[in-house]
Formats: sequence, C-alpha cells, structure tokens
Amino acid sequence: MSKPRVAIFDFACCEGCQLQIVNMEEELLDLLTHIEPVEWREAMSESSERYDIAIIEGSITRQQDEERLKLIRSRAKVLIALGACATLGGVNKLANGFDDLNEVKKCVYGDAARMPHLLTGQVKAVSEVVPVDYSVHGCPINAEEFGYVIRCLLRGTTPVIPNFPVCVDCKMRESTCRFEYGEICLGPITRAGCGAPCPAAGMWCFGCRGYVDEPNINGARDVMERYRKTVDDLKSRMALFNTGQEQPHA
Amino acid sequence: MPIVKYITTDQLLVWVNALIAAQTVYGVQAKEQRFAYDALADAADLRLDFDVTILPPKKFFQPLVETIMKFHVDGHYESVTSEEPFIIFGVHPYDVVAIAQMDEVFRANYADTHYLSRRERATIVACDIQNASPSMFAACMGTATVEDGFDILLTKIGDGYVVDVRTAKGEALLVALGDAPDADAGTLARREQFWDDARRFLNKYLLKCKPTDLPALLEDQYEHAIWEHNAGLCYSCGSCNMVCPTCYCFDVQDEVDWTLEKGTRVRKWDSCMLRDFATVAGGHNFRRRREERYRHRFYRKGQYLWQRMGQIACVGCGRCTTACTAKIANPVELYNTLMEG
Amino acid sequence: MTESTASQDIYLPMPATIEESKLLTAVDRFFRIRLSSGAELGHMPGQFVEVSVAGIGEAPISLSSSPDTTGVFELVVRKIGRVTDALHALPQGSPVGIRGPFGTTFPVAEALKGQDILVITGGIGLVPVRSAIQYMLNRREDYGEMAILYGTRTPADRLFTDEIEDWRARENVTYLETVDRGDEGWTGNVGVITTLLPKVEVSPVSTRVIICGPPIMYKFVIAALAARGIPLEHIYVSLERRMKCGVGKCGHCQINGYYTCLDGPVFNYAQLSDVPEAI
Amino acid sequence: MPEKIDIGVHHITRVEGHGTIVVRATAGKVEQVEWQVPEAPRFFEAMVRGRSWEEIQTVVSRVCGICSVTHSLAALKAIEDAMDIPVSEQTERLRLLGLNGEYIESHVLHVGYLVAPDLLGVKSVVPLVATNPDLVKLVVRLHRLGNTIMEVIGGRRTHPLAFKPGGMRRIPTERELRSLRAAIEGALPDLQVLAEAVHGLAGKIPAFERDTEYVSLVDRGTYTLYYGNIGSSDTTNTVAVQKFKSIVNEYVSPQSTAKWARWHRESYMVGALARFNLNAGYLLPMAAEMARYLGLARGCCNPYMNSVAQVVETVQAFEHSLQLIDELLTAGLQPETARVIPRSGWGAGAVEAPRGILFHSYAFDDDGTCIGANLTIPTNQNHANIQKDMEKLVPQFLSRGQDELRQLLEMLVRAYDPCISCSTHMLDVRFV
Ligand SMILES: Cc1cc2nc3c(=O)[nH]c(=O)nc-3n(C[C@H](O)[C@H](O)[C@H](O)COP(=O)(O)OP(=O)(O)OC[C@H]3O[C@@H](n4cnc5c(N)ncnc54)[C@H](O)[C@@H]3O)c2cc1C
Ligand code: SF4
Ligand code: SF4
Ligand code: SF4
Repeated sequence: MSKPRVAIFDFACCEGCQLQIVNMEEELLDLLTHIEPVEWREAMSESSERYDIAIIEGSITRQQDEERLKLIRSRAKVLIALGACATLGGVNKLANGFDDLNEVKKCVYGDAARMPHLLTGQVKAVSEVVPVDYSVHGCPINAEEFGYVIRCLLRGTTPVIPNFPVCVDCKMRESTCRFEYGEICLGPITRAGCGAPCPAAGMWCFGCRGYVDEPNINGARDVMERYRKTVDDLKSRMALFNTGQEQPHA
Repeated sequence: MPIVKYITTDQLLVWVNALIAAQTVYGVQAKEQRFAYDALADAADLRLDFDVTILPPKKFFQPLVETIMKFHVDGHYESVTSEEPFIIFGVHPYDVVAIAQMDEVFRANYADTHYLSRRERATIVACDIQNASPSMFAACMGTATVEDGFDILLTKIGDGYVVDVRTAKGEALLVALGDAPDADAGTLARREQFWDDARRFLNKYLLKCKPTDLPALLEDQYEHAIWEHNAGLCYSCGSCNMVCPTCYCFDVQDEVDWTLEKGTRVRKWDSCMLRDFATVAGGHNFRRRREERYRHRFYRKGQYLWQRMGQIACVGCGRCTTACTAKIANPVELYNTLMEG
Repeated sequence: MTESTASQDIYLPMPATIEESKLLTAVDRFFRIRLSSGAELGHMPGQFVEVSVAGIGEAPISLSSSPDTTGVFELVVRKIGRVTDALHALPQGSPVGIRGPFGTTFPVAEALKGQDILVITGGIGLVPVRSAIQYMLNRREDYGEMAILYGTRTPADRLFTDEIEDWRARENVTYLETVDRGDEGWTGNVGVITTLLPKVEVSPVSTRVIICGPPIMYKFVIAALAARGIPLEHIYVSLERRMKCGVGKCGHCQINGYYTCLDGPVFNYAQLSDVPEAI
Repeated sequence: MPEKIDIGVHHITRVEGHGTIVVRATAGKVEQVEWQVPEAPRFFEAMVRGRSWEEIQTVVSRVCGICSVTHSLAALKAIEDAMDIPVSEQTERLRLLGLNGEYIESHVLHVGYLVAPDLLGVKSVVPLVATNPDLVKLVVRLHRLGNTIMEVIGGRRTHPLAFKPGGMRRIPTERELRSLRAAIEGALPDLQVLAEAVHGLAGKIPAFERDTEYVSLVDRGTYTLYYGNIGSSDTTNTVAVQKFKSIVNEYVSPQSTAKWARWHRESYMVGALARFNLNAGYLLPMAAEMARYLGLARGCCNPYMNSVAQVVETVQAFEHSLQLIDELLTAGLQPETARVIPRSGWGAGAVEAPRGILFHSYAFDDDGTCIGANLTIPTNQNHANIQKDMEKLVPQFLSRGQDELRQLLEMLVRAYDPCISCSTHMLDVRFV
C-alpha cells in the first residue's frame, strides 16, 4: 500500500496547532515514515493538488477562503479539522459578536478598512462550509491526541474521542477545583480529552474543546448562584470559545 | 506477638527517609490547598495531618490509566503486570476499609491479576485521622477507626506516634526504624481514648440511620422525587465517581504505537455518571436519563453491592460531597432526605 | 462469593484463527473460529465470548453453535462499530483473540428438559438461541413440543436461511416467521412478532419460553405470554448491555444489582420482573 | 543578463503566515520589487474590547502560536502598567524563564526546520530526516527542551496558562525546577554540536549588507528581553515603552501597498540581529563565545545573519535559564498571594519576541473591562525593512538569474523569521 498523501492548510489562526504537530518531536519523524507530506506551507516548499488527507487549521473568514476550502474538500478523501479555530471557529468567532463589522474594521485598520482583502464575512468553523470527517479539538490541539487520531486513521478505524466533561481529566490530575477558589470553570460542560491542563495550571477551563453532548446549562445556572456569580458571567466565559455552538439545552 | 512501638516525630522522619532510600514510598503531600498521594522524595514532605486526599489510595492498585497487556496485530498478546514493591504511607481508616472492599471485588469470581499483584506488593502504613475532612461522616459509617487491613497503623499521641505493627510486611519496615521503645500502658490508654472519640465524633454530617439500614431504605424509594430534582442540577461530570474509594468501573481501549503493529491494551477509570456509560453500538443508551444515572450511583453504593457482597460501598470520606460542583452528591443529605419519605 | 485462585490473567485472550467468514446479510457476518491450542472452548448455549481484534479492541459476542460442534465454534457479528467493523474486514485465516466462555446458559440440560419449548427471537437475537436450538434438536427426544418464532425487519435480514428451511421441514418442530416489511418475493407473514403468538399453543404448566431479540421486543412479548397464563419463572430471556470485561469488574453491564456478564446474559425472567432497568 | 525576470512567490513557504514576493525586471532594468502580506484579518484589538482584564491574556495569546508566551507577557505588562499592579521578583524570574523557553523553541524551530533546508539545498526538513538524521535529531532534542521549559513554567507548550496579571496562577515545585535544570545542563553538549553544524554552513549565508537602523529594548548592563526602554542603533537616547507609538511611525510609501514603520530612517529592523547589535556587550559568557566562534560581531548589517544571531541567542537562553533557576532555588519558592483589584487606566508593555520587539497597550474602565487595545507586532515593524533590503538586493543580484534571485529573496524573508499570523494590524495591502 502506498503511503497516504497528506496536505496541511491554514486559514485564519495563530498556527499554534500546526506547531503542536512539530511539537510531536521524535514522533513526528515516526509519523513521516507512514505518510507522505505533500503540502505544508509552514514547513516545506513543495505544494500539490493531489492528496488523500487534508488537514485544515483555522477558521474561515472570507469568501475566497470558502472557495479554497471547497476545492480542498473536493480533492481530499479525508478531511480533518485541526484545533478550535477549525472545529468551532475559535476565538475568531468573537468577531461575529460585533454589532457592526465595519466599525470593527475601522477600529483596527482605520481608513484602510475598505481594502478588498479585508472583506470578511461571518467567521465560520470548517464544518459550516464543508463536511468534516474528523475533528481534533482544542486550542491548541493536544499533540498526543493528534497522533492517536492519525494512527487510528492509518489503521482504518474510528478514533474514540471523549464525550464526557473535562472534570474527569481534571480529577485524574488531582487539581483543586476552580470553583473552590470561587472561579467559574467551564469544565463540567466541556468535552474532555485535553488532560485538563488549564485547571492544573491554576486557570479555569474556558471551553476550547467545545461542549459535550447534552451539557447541563441549567445545572450551571444553579451553581453560578451558589458561587454568587451571574448567568451573564457564565455566558461571557462561554462566549470566548463557544460563540459558534448552538445554544445547548439541558 | 504484636509489636507496638512509640516513636518521636523526629524518629518518624528519619525512619521515612530510610525507607525512601530503600524503595518506592508514596505518601500524602500538600497539593495546592489540598492533599494528594505522590512519590515521596523527602520525609519532610509527608503530611500525616492531612484531612483527606483528592484521589483515594486505590489509584496505586488500579492506576488511572493502566497497561494490562501488550499485543502485536499478528494476534500475539502478552500480559503486563507490575512487580514493583512499594509502600503507601498515610492511609486513613476509611480508605483501609475501602481497600479491603476493592480487594474483595477484584478477587471475586474471576481474580484480577493486575489489581492483585499490585496489592500484594504494597505495604500499607495506615494512619489515624488527625483532622476531619470538610464533608466526612466516617463515624456514622463505622470507618473512623479500623482493626485490620493494614500492615502498620500510626496514631499520633502527644508529640509522637504509636507504631502498631500487624503483619510480616510491616515488621520488615521496622528494620529501618532502628531502636524504639515499646509503647507504654499510658500511651496505649490514650490511644484507646482517641479511638473512642474518633468513633463518636468524626462526622461533619450525621446520617440519621445505621449504614446497614440503607438497603432496606432504598428498597422503597426508587421513584422518590429527589432523584429527578437533584439530577436536574447534575452535570454528569463523573467527579463524584472519580474521587470515590469504592468506585472501580473501567473502560478498556487498544492503542497502537507508531509501528502501527504493536500496541497496548489499557484500562482507564470510568464513571457510571457519564452520559455514554451504558450506551451500546448503534446508539441505544440503557441509562439515558440523568436521573437514572444519578440514582444508579446511590443504589450501587447503598444496595446493589450490599446484595452482592454484604458491604455498603460508601466509607464516609466525603470526597464526592466536596468534588461535586453542583452540591448534590452528598450521600448523607440524600439518604436523610429519603428517610423523611 | 467464590474465590478464584487462578494465577492466569483473566483479560488475556487465547489465540485463535478465523477458519471461515461469510456474509449472511448485508451487515451480519458468520465466523467459524478455531482456538490455536486445539482445545475445545467448552461452552453451553447462551454463553458468550469476548472477541479481540488486536489494535482495535474487544467485543462480547454470543456463541451461536451448539457445543456438539467440536473443534470450532461459530459466531455471527453485526457490523456496527469499531471492533465489529474490523472483524468484518478480516480475511479468512486471520488471527483473533478469544476469552471465555462467559455468562449463564439457557438451562437446556436442566430446567428445560422434558418441557415444551417455545423460542421467540427477533433479528440478531437468533444468534445465541441458535446454539440452544441446535443443542435441543440434537437431543430432540429430551424435550416435548417445540416451536420457534422468528421475526426480522425485512426478508433480507433473515439469518441462517438454509438452517431455517431445515427447521421448517421438520415434523417435530413448529417453525413460524414474520417480517415487519415484506418485499416482492415475500409470501409469508407480515407484522410484529407478537402476531405469531396466537398461532402456537402454549401451556402454563409445561411450556418453557426462550426470548432473545432487540430491547423493544421483550416488553410486548412478555405481556402477551403473561396474558396467556405463562408464569414468569417459565420464561428465559437473554439480555445485552455494554460490556468492557465480561468478568464482573468493569461495571458497564449492570442492570440494577445484576451483572449481565455474571448473572446473565440468560436470566430467568422471574429474577427480573421487579428489576426496573431490565427491559 | 537574463532578458526577463518575473518572480511571483505567492505565499512564501516555511514562514508563519502568508506573504508574497513580486519582482519584475526587463533587460536588467528593475520594474517592480514588492513584499506583500495578504493575511486574513483577525481583529484582535476589537475582540478584546469588552472583555475582562483577567481574560485578555487568554485571547491575545491566540494572536500567534509561536510567540504565545511573548504575547501573554506583553499583555500582562501592559495590564500591570495600566492598573499599577506590583509584581514579585519571583514572578518576573518565572516569566523570564518561560520566555527563554520560547526563545529556545522558536529559534531552534526557525533555524533548524525552516532555514537549514535552504542552506542544505533542500525544500524542507523532510528529506533531511534521511540524509542528516543526527542533525535532525539534535534539532528535535533542543526544540523539545524549549517546549519543556514552557510546559513546566507555563503549564503547557503553547498558549501558557500559569501567568496572570500580578503573579502566577501556579508556581512550579522545587523538584520540577531541579529536574528542569538537569535537563538544560544535560543539553549543553548539544549546543556545541549545533555550533559546529552552523559553523560548517556559515559559508552558505549570502554576502549582502545594507546599513540599517536596529531597534530593540535596552536596559543598561543586560541582554534584555523584558525590561528597559526602547533603544536604537542610531542614537544613544532611549524612549519609554509607553511612548512606543512615537518610534513606530507608520507611513505610506508610493512604491508599496504595505504601511511601513520608521523611526530615524525610512525603515528599521527588529529581531535577534537588532538585539545583538544593541546589546551584544552584555551577552553571558557562553553566548559571547558562540558569537565569536560564528563570526558574528556588533555592527553586522547582513540581514541573513539574523539566523546566526538566533543561534547565539539560543545559547544565551540556555545560560540565562540556568541562572534564573539557580536564583529561584536560592531564594526559595514563595507562594504567590497577590490579589488584584481592577481599576481604570491605560498602560503599555513591551517584550522582545524571538522575532523582535512587541508592544501591547490597553485601556480599561473602572471594573477592569477592556475599552481599547493596540498590538504592534515585530513583523509589521520589519516589513518596510524587508522591502528596502529587497530593493537593494535585486539590482545587486539580478545577473544571477531568476531562480537564484528568487531563492535569495525567499531566504531573505525567512531570515527575518516573519510571523505574519501575528500581524493583526496590517494596513493597505493589495491582494495579488
Ligand atoms: C452478551 C452479549 C452478546 C452479544 N452477542 C452479539 C452477537 O452475537 N453478535 C453481534 O453482532 N453482537 C453481539 N453483541 C453486541 C456486540 O457486543 C456489540 O455490537 C459490539 O460490542 C459493538 O462493538 P464495536 O466495537 O463494534 O462498537 P463501538 O460502538 O465501537 O463500541 C465500542 C465498545 O463499546 C462496547 N459496546 C458497544 N456496544 C455494545 C453492545 N451492544 N454490547 C456490549 N458492549 C458494547 C464494547 O466494549 C465495544 O468494544 C452482544 C453483546 C452482549 C453484551
Ligand atoms: S476545575 Fe473545572 S474541570 Fe476541574 S473539577 Fe472543577 S469544574 Fe471540573
Ligand atoms: S481545560 Fe478547557 S480550555 Fe483548557 S485545554 Fe481543556 S478544554 Fe481547553
Ligand atoms: S453528582 Fe455532582 S459530581 Fe456527580 S456527576 Fe453529578 S454534578 Fe458531577
């Protein structure tokens, strides 16, 4: 069997998820024995229109990017959304919250806001534009999980991605719960699999892996009251990474 | 002949350091504002005044993520069991009781060699409770003190510790202690008094019935409104299970390495509170509703395991109460509510 | 509780080989498997094995052949997830890992002996009961009247069509079947399985019932049997739950206080009638 | 002389983000030389508006995965400046340690994965895995060490978690610091191997010079990455960080579509070479020795030597990390207890990112909600300088022909280690 041809493409993002691929270190060398990278602008000069697996990093912000993504989809057998920008829209989706995008552009770009390359529409996750076969969650992605997903793919099986809250990972790490410090943590409604690095470093979970199925937002309301926080506090927290997700229900 | 010594705190430090030099010692240490078991590098880090650890000592016998075998895709499997001896320093009585219960679970019907080999290689240095955890009800559950299930029991009396050695494994550790006097009658009397108090007072919450009444209590309360009410707040986050010393459910997964030919079969802690715990391929979920899962946990603790092995699967450590952000996991509050009818 | 002293790792699969693999329906595949050690599996009807595909995982699968078939045993696997997909993809001659047999059995050698037998099965539920049917047919004289009712969604979903014809042809067996939806070629009964029940005679005293099918089937079938006076303790059901170990440790297969892997998968229904999660 | 040169490198590879080079020349006459940056805009300045001071760092860290520590620290410094929040010496040491981790990670990545292929005549690191396995493994080891430092200090390799305004969310344990120290010490021999490898390739670095103004932080007596004022190679006067806008004078040039930054001249350069040119006298001993060995001396104005300066800084980061760990352990780790009460104000912070000086400034209202922000990214400051270098370079090397010229131009851009995804702030760019 010939090695699958893999191409990595980036859209609007910080390229931190690609960096995690580099951060696989020795494992990246192992990976390279099984795949043939044919395009990866950040790491190599070659490019190709022939690939089996397309890995998409970043969110889709412009019409021209949508077209490019559709073209990539039509060429790839398997498409992987890499990281929160691609899976959810990521922090970029905060821009969708602005009442008037033109105002925003002015605020950042001044008079140049009318330049054609700045013509942006609503920020979209990859799956809002084309069908996605696999999602690697997180901001940034977890390099171990990425390796696992790729190995499953190479073995022809479906990866098992957790569908339970970050609290499970967090307890496994024996971190003190952020709620005990009076902080709002999105761990109870966020999909695990990251290993809960945030609470372990003294930071609340800000939900970068998206919600679990059936997150209990009502439960969260009650907890907010107990900790003298408001639902608005919670919503603001959730907005950081989860503006893109449909309003979950209990 | 039982050996009961009395040592000073300084002697304890020297002893523990000597043990550390010889083998792996896990001990209770401060972790942020809480406590956790971890490999001890220095006796000074040992905190026998802890209230409760975040995770129970179970993690040493059933590791959170445990490789149980290696395989090759050509169909070759090889069992992986741990052979390393180790000491756990500072196990509270309620956890000693829980460990005994886990021993039974993993020994029953089909003996689990992975658990048992770790268990056999462990020396348990138990330690009486100096500070009660914020949610504890060990006295109610009869687990505030313990008679057996450990190799050595330490009890802080005055400025030193009574070292009560019960097994040959325990005696082996004494070599590193060197000379120490036997505990005198006065000290032992004070220990009796300490135990008496512990059995009566080590509670932050009071269960209004005897633990042995729980199976009968639950028998009639399957449809109680509390299940649905509390479950409305439940995140299905599994925290209550993860921290519990008598929960042992697990998931098993195969992971291949980068050869794509070799790999390991690992088991990981799992939790019956999680949404997909009882979901089968094709999507049918045998415990789909939150309240079904929430209720299951309490029945398992208070009735199901009792039916199977005659023990209540709750030792009153209060870990779940603390771990639950929704504040609905407290067994005492729950059972007391059921008692009100 | 019994104590086991076996030093053997209960999770370690025995090496085995797929001797034969063939599709029965679009999604169900038949496997004939031989243990590499040459030993007999030594199961009884109703029990299951854990089948491993190294690198993918393990799945509990019922034994479909009677213990009278020696040297090999037979499974039928529906392609529905990771392990079952992988099993379907394995060529003949491939290695698999086997653990077991595990679980309780249909009491073919005890409580069913000398009784009239009624087997009610739907879909892939036929897989475990086939083992019992074969066992009883091989000892036909040990049992009284025998009836088999089989329902599937469509004619294309029927398993073991050759064997079914053999049962139909037998004079000492009543074989009836139904489909939820027929097709052009279908001339048989159309309707849910309970529509077949009135066509067989049952006796509250001598009939023993075996039920195995999709979760939804049990409630209706049992209600219909109860209406005809069959005592609950004369009904045997085989249940399915998620499973990760097969040996009563992993906790996934619990039905209230029961473990499906230890106390089941075959239960006497009297055990379960007041067990809320059972069906 | 080739008749016609027509170079259009759309989205130059092996850089962070997207950039385009356009060069046209006919019969030896240069008609067009342009460095363009058509990155999709991301609006970070607007995105942080309305968010709490506690969350700013989490958001702006996402400007750039590879400079996430720097962005976090610049934001924290600006917030602390705005609200007058004191910071303990311990916190600053830990921040610097994390920053050194990022330097090692980023510089090794840049030199090892992105620049080395040019010098070895291949298109990416992939073929080097087969041809130069030892070199690749060396790069991997050093790269991982940088990551390990960031992980121990910041809580993970990218987008650090443990830093917060006024302190640390979590401080590493003594045990962690000790094992980190051992790991860094253990890697010192690798630096020697790296030095020899770079030394061996030095001959391949293009000979090109252009007198340039260099800008970086200066803080008397140290090779600063974090403290001090803004300095320039053109003057001995320094400018306070709060006045950063007065040095980043943006202007529109008729030849190009990108807005440029200038201070004393038409353009200036920031980054490793700039820091070296301003602060080389304060390098720690091993780093200074490395500079000598690699033939890098103050006053160097060959932009291609930026990569060599990065190697020198990698050594500096090793030494400085060891020093910081020793200081932390000697002082003994103290719990960080500072509590911050938010208040209104405006503040600015500057940190030297691996690719040059980075400025953040924010304004807050009374309850600490962000009401205004400005991020000035090193790569933006370098664009004009890249353009000016190209303008000098193209005529000088025109005779080498299209392919070699193109290669030289790509290498030039790469030498700057541009991080275009950082450039939230790009102006007036024509999409080609
Ligand atoms: C006692 C028993 C007998 C069974 N007999 C048969 C049979 O003869 N033929 C057949 O096709 N199927 C049978 N099943 C169902 C079969 O086990 C599942 O379809 C199979 O486990 C799905 O695994 P998967 O990896 O393909 O699916 P995935 O969805 O990828 O499942 C992942 C894992 O979840 C668990 N799991 C998922 N679904 C089930 C399930 N229904 N039951 C138990 N565990 C599950 C398994 O551990 C499985 O490996 C039986 C189940 C039980 C409990
Ligand atoms: S810190 Fe967050 S993730 Fe961890 S247990 Fe608490 S709520 Fe859950
Ligand atoms: S803890 Fe939350 S925010 Fe942090 S990595 Fe995990 S999912 Fe993302
Ligand atoms: S009871 Fe509490 S800890 Fe347990 S799953 Fe529900 S919310 Fe989580």
